[in-house]
Amino acid sequence: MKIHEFQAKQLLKQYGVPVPEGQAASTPAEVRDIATQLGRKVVIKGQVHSGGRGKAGAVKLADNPNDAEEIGKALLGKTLFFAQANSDLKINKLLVEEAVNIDKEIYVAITQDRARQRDVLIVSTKGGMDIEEVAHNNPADIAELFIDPLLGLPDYAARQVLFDANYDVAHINKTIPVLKALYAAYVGTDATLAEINPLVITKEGTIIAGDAKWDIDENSMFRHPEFAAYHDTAEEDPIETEAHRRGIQYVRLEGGDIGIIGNGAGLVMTTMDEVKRAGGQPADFLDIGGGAKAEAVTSSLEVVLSDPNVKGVLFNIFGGITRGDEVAKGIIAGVATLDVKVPIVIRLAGTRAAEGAELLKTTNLVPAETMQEAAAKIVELAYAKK
Amino acid sequence: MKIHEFQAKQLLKQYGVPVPEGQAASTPAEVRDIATQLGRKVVIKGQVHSGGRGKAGAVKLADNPNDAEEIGKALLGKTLFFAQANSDLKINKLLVEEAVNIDKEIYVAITQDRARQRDVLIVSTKGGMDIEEVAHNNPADIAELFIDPLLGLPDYAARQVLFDANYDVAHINKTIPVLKALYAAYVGTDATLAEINPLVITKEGTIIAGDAKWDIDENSMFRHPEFAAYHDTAEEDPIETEAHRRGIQYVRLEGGDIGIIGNGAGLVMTTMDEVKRAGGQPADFLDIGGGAKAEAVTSSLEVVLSDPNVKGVLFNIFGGITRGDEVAKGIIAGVATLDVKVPIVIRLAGTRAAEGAELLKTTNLVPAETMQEAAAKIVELAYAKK
Amino acid sequence: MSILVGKDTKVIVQGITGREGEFHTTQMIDYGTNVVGGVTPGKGGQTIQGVPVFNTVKEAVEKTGANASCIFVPARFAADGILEAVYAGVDFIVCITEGIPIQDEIKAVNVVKTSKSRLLGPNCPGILTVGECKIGITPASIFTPGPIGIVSRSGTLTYEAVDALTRAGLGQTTCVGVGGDPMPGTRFIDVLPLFEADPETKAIVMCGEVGGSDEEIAAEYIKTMTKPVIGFIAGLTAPPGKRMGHAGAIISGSSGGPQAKVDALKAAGVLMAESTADIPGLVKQALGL
Amino acid sequence: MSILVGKDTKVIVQGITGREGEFHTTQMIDYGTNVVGGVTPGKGGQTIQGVPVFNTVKEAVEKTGANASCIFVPARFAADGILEAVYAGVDFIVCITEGIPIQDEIKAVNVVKTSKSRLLGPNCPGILTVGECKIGITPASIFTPGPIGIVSRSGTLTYEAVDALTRAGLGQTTCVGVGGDPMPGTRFIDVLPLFEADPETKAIVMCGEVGGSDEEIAAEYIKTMTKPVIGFIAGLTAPPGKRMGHAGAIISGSSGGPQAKVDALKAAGVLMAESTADIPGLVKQALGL
Repeated sequence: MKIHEFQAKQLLKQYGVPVPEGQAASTPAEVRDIATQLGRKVVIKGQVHSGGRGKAGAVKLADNPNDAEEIGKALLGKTLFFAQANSDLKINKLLVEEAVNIDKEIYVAITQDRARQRDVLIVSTKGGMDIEEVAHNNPADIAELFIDPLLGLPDYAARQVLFDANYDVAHINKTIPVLKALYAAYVGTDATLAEINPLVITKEGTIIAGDAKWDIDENSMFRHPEFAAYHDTAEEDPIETEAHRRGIQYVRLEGGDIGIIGNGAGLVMTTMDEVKRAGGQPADFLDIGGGAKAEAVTSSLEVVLSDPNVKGVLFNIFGGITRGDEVAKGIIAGVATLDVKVPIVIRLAGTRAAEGAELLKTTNLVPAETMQEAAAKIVELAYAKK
Repeated sequence: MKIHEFQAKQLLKQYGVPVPEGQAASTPAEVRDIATQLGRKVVIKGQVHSGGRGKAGAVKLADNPNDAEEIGKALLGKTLFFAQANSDLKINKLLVEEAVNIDKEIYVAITQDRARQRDVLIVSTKGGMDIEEVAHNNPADIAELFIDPLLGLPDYAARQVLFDANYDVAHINKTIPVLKALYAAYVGTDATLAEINPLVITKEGTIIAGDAKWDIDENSMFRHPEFAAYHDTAEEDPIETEAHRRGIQYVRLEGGDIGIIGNGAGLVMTTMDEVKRAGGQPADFLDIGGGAKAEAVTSSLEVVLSDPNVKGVLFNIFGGITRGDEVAKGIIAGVATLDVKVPIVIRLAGTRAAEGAELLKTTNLVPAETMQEAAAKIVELAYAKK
Repeated sequence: MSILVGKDTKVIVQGITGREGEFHTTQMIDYGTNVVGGVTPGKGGQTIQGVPVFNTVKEAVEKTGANASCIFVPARFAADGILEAVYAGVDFIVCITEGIPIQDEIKAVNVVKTSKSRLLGPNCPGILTVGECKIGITPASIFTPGPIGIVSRSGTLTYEAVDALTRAGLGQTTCVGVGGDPMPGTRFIDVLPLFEADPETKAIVMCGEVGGSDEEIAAEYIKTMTKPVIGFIAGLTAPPGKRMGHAGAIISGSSGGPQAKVDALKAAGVLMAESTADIPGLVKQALGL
Repeated sequence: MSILVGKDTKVIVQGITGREGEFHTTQMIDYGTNVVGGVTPGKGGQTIQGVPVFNTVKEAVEKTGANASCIFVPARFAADGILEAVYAGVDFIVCITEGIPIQDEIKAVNVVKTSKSRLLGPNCPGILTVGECKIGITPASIFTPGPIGIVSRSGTLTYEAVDALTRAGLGQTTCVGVGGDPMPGTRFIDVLPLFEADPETKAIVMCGEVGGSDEEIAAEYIKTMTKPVIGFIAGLTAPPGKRMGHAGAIISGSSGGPQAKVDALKAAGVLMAESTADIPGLVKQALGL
């Protein structure tokens, strides 16, 4: 789950990472108030889940509360294009914080390294820039440290990565506790990504987090009930939001028109691939999971059909824990209550597939023996209808 | 460094271990006030660094503030004999806290196991009793868990030790977080001993720390400047207190009369042993450490001589980093400024021993070639004087 | 005994008194697995499906001599369950549970690495050695004995592949589901050498998916193998940045894309199936049948 | 090369720019130790006593090929220094520093155990292989070559014993000071097998002291040794509950008392010296001189 910069900075502060003084504002008047309170030059930053906000025009400097309010008026409610997110995002909140005197900009991030199965701390003195670009053009400018989860981040390790990054020796000793606090925040909040870009070395020689990009592991939310308030659905696809509300694993796919429902992530992805090979365009990924009951199947069908682009739905179920008859019941119930205007092809295999097929016999739903046959049939039926 | 129960309970509370509501009092009026505030039956406990306070008469129950005040009057300023400490201790402070309804008493402690080089968590359902006695008579009633310092105390480990201790299954799930909090407190405060005896299971089914014995690692004090206030010298030997104030490793020995000064713990202990073999009674252990300067030697001599029982002083120095001439200078300076009425025997070996011996030639201090000769000489001289 | 588990494997079930734990214990026993006990703290002394329940894994291991464990406990407790199994000295730990927080998983996987235990999963269907032992939730009915080893990151997709093999008359030795998490305890690179060394296995089917680089790492090893490997990659149409159900199935930045995997495997000599339907044919081709 | 260190040992000094670090670097070099570098963060690029200084242990090891390290950094940083040396892959780590918090020490010692490194100390005088290599602060002048191995928990007491041996014409192979802390990285039980295996060592002098049970544990091993062991225990008159300088020298409760140690060692066939003055005589007796 992505959270906003102002939320991430609140968390950083709790863990002892220095952040600029500031607050979030939802109205121009609030922007003015915060600027007045800070009593100095402020930076005003649109709170959207995307990097590259400066380039998008969502970050402005204000010398005084008047200017701040004007910028607030100009930005709040405005929709801008963010290249990094590759989409138009509306600015509903602004972070108003003291402007800092930037001397140097450092890139610091912690995330997971899958190959080494450890967290990796990344430091580059080429901060402020797009790090993927630095990694591509000047890999030597990026230092990595793979963190032993049992040892955490001892002083020597933090020091090592800073020396490896050719960090200015004069600032190393005061940066070590910042890195340790960042790691503590990363682990303590169950983050999957903690990125500070830039970590600012000010002209006064202090270290402060200029920005913060923070993703939280959704599997950890039981440990952090307070983070539920951070969930901002404004930028999400509304169908995805609704699916997640129902506890359904659903991903909407741009430009698709064949709804896909299956059990098991690998099988659903493969079904998408087969539909594509058959000439169709998958509209979604939907995994009903293991052992789904009829109600969940009905609910899944409803979610897929709520996408107006969907011209046909393909069910592909290989029963293990999941029972074919249970799935069939769910589909039948769905068709009975929903106003289904598109063809539905169903392939059932494995546990109780025969019983399921029996139930579906009396319906106008189209059965298929194999996944490949099912893909071919749904593409034919969906596009024939046009 | 031993701290008092009321201090330990403040720490426990910070780390989330449940403790009874209560406060420390230094006057009977304070005792009354706290009892009034608690508004129920209270237990009043003398704050001395010793176990077995109940048997010593330093723990009393009071039904109301009047009784509490009376008990305060009776206990404050009183000196009682504590068998566990094997000494008379004066009660300067009382802990006044709510009395809890004890259903069961559990023994819980964490300390270091030297052989396994890990912390060990000890649990016994025979709480409230002297644990050394339980260990001796019914070792099966004591469960031990050796804690991997990198893993800490995961749930399964806390659960394991409770099952191993035949802990009541109904209380296991709520005791696990208490043990984890206790371990966090132990590590977080750099304790060398954390003992809760008893950990009380109340008649209401809650878990609460009935007592707390807590020793803090003196090597860790740089991490805990706030603990300096916990240092209570009231029960210490005043000469030891003064020596520690001067940064000198000094231990006073009961009933001894030959002062021992040397460099290196093993050598000093061996010198004590040789004096004993020669028929003398060592009055102290004093290690001037490695590379001591003349001032430190003088200061050490002053500490040893401040013990009125001392009838003679033996210096035994095997120079490595420590220089014989430096030690000699310190002794000469000490003799010049202090009014020394007892014989001093000096054995110098190793680095610059010859130079040191040269310096001592003009004094009336007695040289010795070997440690054994030195021991014999000081015993002869010290006891001959009588 | 094919690989990892066989007739001598003695299995305990952590979370045996839960709904899933109990159901699959029955299934495992029905398949002939030697389930010797179960663990649910506080329920020690009970009997489930004829199997004794213990309070701790240590006790279960001491009393039964178990050398394998199957974990069905809920996600918030599952990593602790893995650590407990390591502590108790279990050789082979299979964690079925999905949705474990990644920090818990990193810790558990790294603890396992420094121990003598091996971990399969989390978030995996488990392992099945045909006719001998099943640990996990794989449906037994689709298997038949034969010379094919299977290793896969996906559950139902594997069933699909196994079913196709069985229908084509191609039986199996062992089927290993390494699971869909980003930090699995066992990866392709850990399983392939076992199949390479197993005299009963003549060819290996490997089903990968988008996300991570386990397929690319495996490809390097496959170059050195003597046995044929037939490969399949799920998620050719998966868009970058979107998590496809499995926590591990996500193409992020420049890594995890399907084409790189297909290319690496092809370059290593793997016969790549474009569709699951092609797998049996490629296996026959590889074995010269 | 006797044991643990010799002519091939390449040493770096952690904390080389500190007062003690610099002084003892000179002493070590004067003895002929191959000191190849030093580490002080932020002082990389400097030269001390003709030796290059690096910012991190990893860099020092990479650039010099060092396989041993001597740690002189202050107590609050010393455990981190040990961890850093482990991380850099140093084979043999000698930590001189006294006063490390016990929790830091437990962590460091346990990390070392799961690594390929060996730790001597903390709070120890170091090690000296006569005529070849000295790491630490042992005064070199008292040694002479010969067949006696020494292992001791105490510094100056050892000097006393070595001096007595040398004066009696009994030279030494290697002198190992395991240190006075309660959780040393290397204990008697770790050193004795090395002396037992070392062809140059003919007899071993072992100096113990009150506190802990390392002597009792060693006694069990000594029963199996072929070489004679001469023992000494310091602190026969030390009272229980009082810490005798060394953090480890404390008789607590029923453990750590001197008589149990003496009894255990005697029962293992150790020739126990009642006074340090008796050590050379017992060694001669053991060697039939």
